[in-house]
Amino acid sequence: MTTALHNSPTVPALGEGARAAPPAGALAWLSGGLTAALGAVGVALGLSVIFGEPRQLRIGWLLPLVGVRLDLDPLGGLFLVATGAVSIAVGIYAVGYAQRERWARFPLAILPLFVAGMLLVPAAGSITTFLVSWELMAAVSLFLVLSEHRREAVRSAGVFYAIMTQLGFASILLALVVLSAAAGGDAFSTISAHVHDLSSGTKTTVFLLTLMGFGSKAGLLPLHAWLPRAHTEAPSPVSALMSAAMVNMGIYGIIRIDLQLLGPGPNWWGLTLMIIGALSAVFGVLQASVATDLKRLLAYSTTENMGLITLSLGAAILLRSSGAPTVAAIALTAALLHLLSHAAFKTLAFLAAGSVLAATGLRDLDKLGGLARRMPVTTVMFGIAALGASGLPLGAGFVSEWLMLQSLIHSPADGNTTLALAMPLSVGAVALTTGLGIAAMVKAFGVGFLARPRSAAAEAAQEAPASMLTGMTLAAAACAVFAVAPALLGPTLRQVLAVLPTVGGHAAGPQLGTFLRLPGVGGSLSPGLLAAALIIAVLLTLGLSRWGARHRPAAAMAPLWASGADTLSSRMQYTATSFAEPLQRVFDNVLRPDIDVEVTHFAESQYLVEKVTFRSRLADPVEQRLYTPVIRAVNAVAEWVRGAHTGSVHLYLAYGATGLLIVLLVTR
Amino acid sequence: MAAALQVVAVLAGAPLVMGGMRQVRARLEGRAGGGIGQPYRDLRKLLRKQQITPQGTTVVFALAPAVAAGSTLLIAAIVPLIALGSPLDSAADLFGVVGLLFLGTVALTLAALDTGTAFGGMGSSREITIAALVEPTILLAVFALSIPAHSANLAAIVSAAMQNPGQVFSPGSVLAFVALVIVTLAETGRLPVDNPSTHLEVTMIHPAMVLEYAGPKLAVVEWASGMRLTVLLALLANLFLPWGVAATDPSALGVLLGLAAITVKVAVLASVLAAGEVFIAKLRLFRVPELLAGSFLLALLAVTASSFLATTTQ
Amino acid sequence: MGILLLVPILAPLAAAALAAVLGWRRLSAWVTILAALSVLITAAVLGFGIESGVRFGVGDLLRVDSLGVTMLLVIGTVGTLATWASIGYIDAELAHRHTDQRGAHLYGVLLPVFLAAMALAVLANNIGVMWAAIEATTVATAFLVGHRRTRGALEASWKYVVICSVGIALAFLGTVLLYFASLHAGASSGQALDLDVLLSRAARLDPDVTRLAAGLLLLGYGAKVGLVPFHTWVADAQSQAPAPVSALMSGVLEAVAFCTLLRVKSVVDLSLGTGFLRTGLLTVGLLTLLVAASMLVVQKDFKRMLAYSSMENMGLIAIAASAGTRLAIAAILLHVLAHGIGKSLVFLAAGQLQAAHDSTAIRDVTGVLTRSRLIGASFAVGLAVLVGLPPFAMFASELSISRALAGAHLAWALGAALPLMVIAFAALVRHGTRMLLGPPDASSPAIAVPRSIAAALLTAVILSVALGMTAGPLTDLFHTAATQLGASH
Amino acid sequence: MTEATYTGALDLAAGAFLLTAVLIVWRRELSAIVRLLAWQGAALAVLPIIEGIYQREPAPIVVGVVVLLLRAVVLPILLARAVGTEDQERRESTPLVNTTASLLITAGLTVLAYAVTQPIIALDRSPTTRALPAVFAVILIAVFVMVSRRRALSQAVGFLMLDNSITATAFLITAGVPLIVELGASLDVLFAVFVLGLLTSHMRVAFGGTDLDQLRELRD
Repeated sequence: MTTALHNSPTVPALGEGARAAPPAGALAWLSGGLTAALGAVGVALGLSVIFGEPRQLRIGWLLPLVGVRLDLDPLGGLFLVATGAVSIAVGIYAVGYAQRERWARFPLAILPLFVAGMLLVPAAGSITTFLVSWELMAAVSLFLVLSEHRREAVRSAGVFYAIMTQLGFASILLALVVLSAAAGGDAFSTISAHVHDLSSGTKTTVFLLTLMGFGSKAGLLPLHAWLPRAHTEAPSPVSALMSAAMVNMGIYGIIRIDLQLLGPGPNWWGLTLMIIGALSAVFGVLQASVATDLKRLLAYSTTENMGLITLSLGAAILLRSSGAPTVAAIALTAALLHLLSHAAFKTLAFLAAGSVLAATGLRDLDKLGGLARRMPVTTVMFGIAALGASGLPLGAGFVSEWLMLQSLIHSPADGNTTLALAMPLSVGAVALTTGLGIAAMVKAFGVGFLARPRSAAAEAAQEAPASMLTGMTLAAAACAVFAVAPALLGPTLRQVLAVLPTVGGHAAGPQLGTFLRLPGVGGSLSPGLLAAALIIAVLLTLGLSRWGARHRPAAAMAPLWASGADTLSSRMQYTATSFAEPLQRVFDNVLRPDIDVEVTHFAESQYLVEKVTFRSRLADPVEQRLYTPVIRAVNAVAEWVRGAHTGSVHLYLAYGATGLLIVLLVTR
Repeated sequence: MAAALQVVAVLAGAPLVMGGMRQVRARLEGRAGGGIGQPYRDLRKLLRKQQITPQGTTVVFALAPAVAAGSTLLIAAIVPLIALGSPLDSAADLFGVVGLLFLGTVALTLAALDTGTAFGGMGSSREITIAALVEPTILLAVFALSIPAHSANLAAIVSAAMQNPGQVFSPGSVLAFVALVIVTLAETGRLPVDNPSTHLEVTMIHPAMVLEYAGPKLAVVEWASGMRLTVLLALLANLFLPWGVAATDPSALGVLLGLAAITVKVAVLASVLAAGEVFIAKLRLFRVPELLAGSFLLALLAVTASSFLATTTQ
Repeated sequence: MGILLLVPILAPLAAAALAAVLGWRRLSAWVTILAALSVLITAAVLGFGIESGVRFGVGDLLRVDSLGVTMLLVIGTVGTLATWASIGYIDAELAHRHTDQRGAHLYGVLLPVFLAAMALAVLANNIGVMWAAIEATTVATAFLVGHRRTRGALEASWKYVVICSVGIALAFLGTVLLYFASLHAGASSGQALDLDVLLSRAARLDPDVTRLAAGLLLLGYGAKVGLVPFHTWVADAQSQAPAPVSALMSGVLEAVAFCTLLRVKSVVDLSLGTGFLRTGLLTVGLLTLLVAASMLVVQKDFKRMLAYSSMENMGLIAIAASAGTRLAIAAILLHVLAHGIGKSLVFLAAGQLQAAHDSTAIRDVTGVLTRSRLIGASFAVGLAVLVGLPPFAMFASELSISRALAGAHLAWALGAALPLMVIAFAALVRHGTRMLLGPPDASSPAIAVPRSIAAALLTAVILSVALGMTAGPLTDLFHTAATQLGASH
Repeated sequence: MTEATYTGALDLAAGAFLLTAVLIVWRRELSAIVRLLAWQGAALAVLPIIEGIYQREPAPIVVGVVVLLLRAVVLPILLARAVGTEDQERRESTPLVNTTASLLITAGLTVLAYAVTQPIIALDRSPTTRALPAVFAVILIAVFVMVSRRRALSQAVGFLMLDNSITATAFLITAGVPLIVELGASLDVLFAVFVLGLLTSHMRVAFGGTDLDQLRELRD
């Protein structure tokens, strides 16, 4: 499959120029170490705020006219912890990755800065500080995305990312300055004190604008298109940071501004969030399930998961205003837990994809395969991540998706038509997302890591160095916690939930213990117990299958049946494209693939086929329908303005004369 | 205690269900059939064969049958087949059960991909497509079932149905039942979604996936798919017709009654299923989504009907 | 103390005289740098030597307030950078025979005259003198724009002189009308155009005449700022002028003209209320932004791109000025300073690119970052400054402008401006990426960087970063300037 | 000088001022235009001289004489030198707007000028301000000349007309701007015309003519 959106990089093309730079051993240690250390600081600070007193810091002289104001509360603390934890794993991983991929000095130097920017966002206590750290984070990430700028795909992804992120920033900027002007203050605390004075028009404006801006950062539809590009082309540790930590900031913004500061909004806010979330989730996972580029698949999976989280946030608003604060608390817990577990498994997935990329130079699943034997640890790591992403039991995403479903099915049935329609459809959307998510992850793991290598590069793959494996192991450990012992996060989430007015503070959230119990509604789950029981059951089955072993001849190896050919060639295998073909056909109307089949006949006869060329392009339909017209309109206006500047000095003076006439007429 | 019995019953009864269904089909098609006990003989034969590992496969291929079978066994331990109050009941609700079911599917799918053959890939690609499309229907049906009980925990659903038997015939319940039947067929690879007895590679789904298994591993695979069918049929029966299910901490008599009840229910359902299969042909693969879309609609209607009904009764 | 006010005007004039006598020599070039530096030092002394307040010099012909000090800072800073870089620039031009000794001589004389005229414009108390100084900058720069004497340079300087002069002439008409109104408000004929007199009598100015005058002044000085409808010279002149001159025109001259506009605004607002000029500034500001953003999108020439970026920024500060609050004015001043330094960076870097490729087409230039670390990094930093990325100061200023607009109930204007700014951002990033990144073409020429230019570039980078971190005592200066301009809170 | 003569003289001067402007619009011969410009300068210079005689003050008379020297002698000579020697350069090539339309537009602009100057006249009803509309009209006509004329020199003439008319406005409504401003302004105009003249001759070398339509290489 050729896609117009990416070129599969090959080994020599990667960092060709970076090779010219001196080996970056010491610098890699410094940069990775600093990144991890910053992450550790973030975790420590976050935890201290969650379980201790809020902290504040004001620096008036820093940043001209603006100043810096940091205010940490449990909500910010939670995001500090998430970002920090991701950074620790990525920092350690980056030490090995940077050396192996020979990173240039500049990206190494700004990697810690990126983490710092991300840690500042949730710590910001005023809209100006928030905006500064937001844009700092965006700018640094842009430069990181561009680190392999010698490749054309990276440059175009970088430009695309820059523009979309700036668009998002502009809309957040507008929303927040309007908010602060209307509330008469810059600090979040001031705003929240005066929020009752705001007109509903202002609130609506702020809500819509922030939704656009934060949604774009979180990769939600329809402003998601930067995500599959930037996350794909960035160096993998950066992809991990972006996909597991940076997109969370979009969610943070929605929670902080729209849920907390603007208070529980009207019903339609919740509904809007749910619709956008559901669309993003389904669209993202659909694209992921037909993607053949490993990192692109993971990037679309990010859109999917952010969609699920947004859906839950919307459900929380809707449930709260329908008089079910306990269920709203479940939805909110589900959102936060899913955010954290997504951070864990997506970090791991991108890091594993990074070690594949480093080992083979390939991201194209159609050329990978057979890594399980060559890179066993990486394969296991990716397996853990994929299990988490597919939301199956034993996976990191299971518990949060379970909570999500519980919140959706326990809406109060008091004749509320909105709820009666929204909730089942949401369950359907979540279910379809999970189902397709499983398909996407099975494809990524099964085609990418199992079976036989589909190219020489994959054949020659070697396991990643120790530091990369260490980073991945940390992330895997986090995944394990989410999978079997989410109870460890119970106290943290409870503290955070208490500061969110959407829940009302008094409604008890779900109890995360060995058994997850949902107060007020029936429902319980024990992921730990389930895991243990499953392991016992599998062992039991293995034991039972020993029955009759005494009578068996000695075990043997045998070649597979090659469908009549001499040996099984890797070209006979299903590829990622063929694997996803049934899904692509089922969702033909949504995906709109562009398929060309070209048959070349021999000159001698019409009936003898010399070769068949098959080309299938999968572009992003949202992009084609929405972005292209906008770009075309901008270009048309620009051309029109250009046409008005012919270079004729007479025309130019005529403009001036017109201006003069207008002034004369207006001022008299 | 009852849970252990459930596991044992499913373990032992699964081949019987398979054998019974094949026999019913054979008779209806005018064949003599291999007899109800044939699956047992097949399993014994397979378990004594040589263990052959295909070259180039990994531990995924080796472990997948055990995972598939193990997850089904676990389901058997959780769901109230004979009696309520399994010790694992609060460890997983219906969503958890669905998750376990998928875990088994995914394990086999990965194993099929692991072989690196064209058939393996084909089978797993189709299996996963269908699984993905089935998921919304299942979860919505779960939703519909959980509305009367205000819980998705199985014991709660079953006991709610026992206390309020009239609800079984409510429109929501009936719609949910039909939807669940369709997904059960899809999940267990029965007609019209898949043909369990086909040998034409191009049309197969599940058989194509397990094509490379032989000997003891094939035995486990076959056994697992039998158990899957059995558990799902039993679950289906008890969710909608919970009569005879023993209460928590049952007496020996209660357990026996429960066992008898579930045996009868599964036997009836399996026979009906087998009889039905005689009269329908397999759907083309790309017509399957239509069937599943239909079942999704049914499930959606079930939920909305239930929630509106719940409103009017209150 | 009053004599100090003469330094920024006389020091460059002295340097010009020396250059006139000596021709293009190292000595005169260094004296010119010292003259520019003296402007900077004077600004520092004036700004921090004594407590805030307006002071007069040479009778009441000259006047310095915090706005004047700020503008002197801008002139001094960018002037120092530009004169410093001029050494390397002119040497290279001579070496490549783009100019001759006579041309270099003329350059050496006119550059300090240009600086002196700008210094006079910000220090003049009489708005008539201010006008004369602004028009003097046109005359002084006409030959600087046409310095290479190619067809393009000639065309650009003709358009520059004609369009600007017409615009400025309208400003003169406005000045005359204001004088008329001021006389009828009871001012004596000798002082009727003095700023302090005008401010004190503003409330008694005839509103009809003042309105006409204000419209003409906005139009006229707008020409020099590069605002619609007299914006058409900007791209031509700034793309044809020598790099240091472009930096001065874009980074300083436009700002100086805007500063006169601010002074006029403080008088007019007292007389007519804020509504009139607010409407005017918003209209021309938004139109300018529209034109600049559009032209950036279709741009094929990197020097013209930088010129349109100046227009974009001027449009933005015009919109900001319409808010007129203390925060807005302070933000404008910060913006102007940061823009001046950033523009020096990009124009000086662009000058070297032009010298290396003998072309200013974007498509001719690729992989600069790999070919010359200094030029590439300077251009990149400059672009980052200009598009308002943190940690550079224009981020803070644009943020403050946004807050000021929202605070002045002009959120709709901000809402209209932001998409245009995003479009401009998109275009700049796209073109910048095209030039800076990617692998270098094998046939690309080497980029030479003379030492003086390298030094100027490094200084500008350091200044940009430092200013982005903190404005230090400048913050107070900006706020005082805003208060002195009568800005509300 | 009586009030009536004063008013009449002012009106006459202003009328002559406007007339020269209209004639400049009419004529195409470059040398004729320059000559007319000199006459206009003279009409301009008369304004302060009349004022000075009426008020019996020497200062305006001095100013008037200086203005006469500058605007009626020095600047036209500068321009005339720039007209050059070549024959084909002596005539304005077809203007962008034909003569009839130009004259109609001129008439329209004059009417507009009357309308626009009403607030100024309202503030100070004196013989001088009453003459203002005629002078103000020249401002608009000058801009129109610059917009519609193709030759570099015609544009320079237009610029000078603009400047003349603004100076005339200043004389009429405020009896001239403060000396230092006048000095600065005159110096600027002098230099500007010098620059334009020099550029014209450079242009003739570089482009082989002074047709401004050739200046269209710089665009996007």
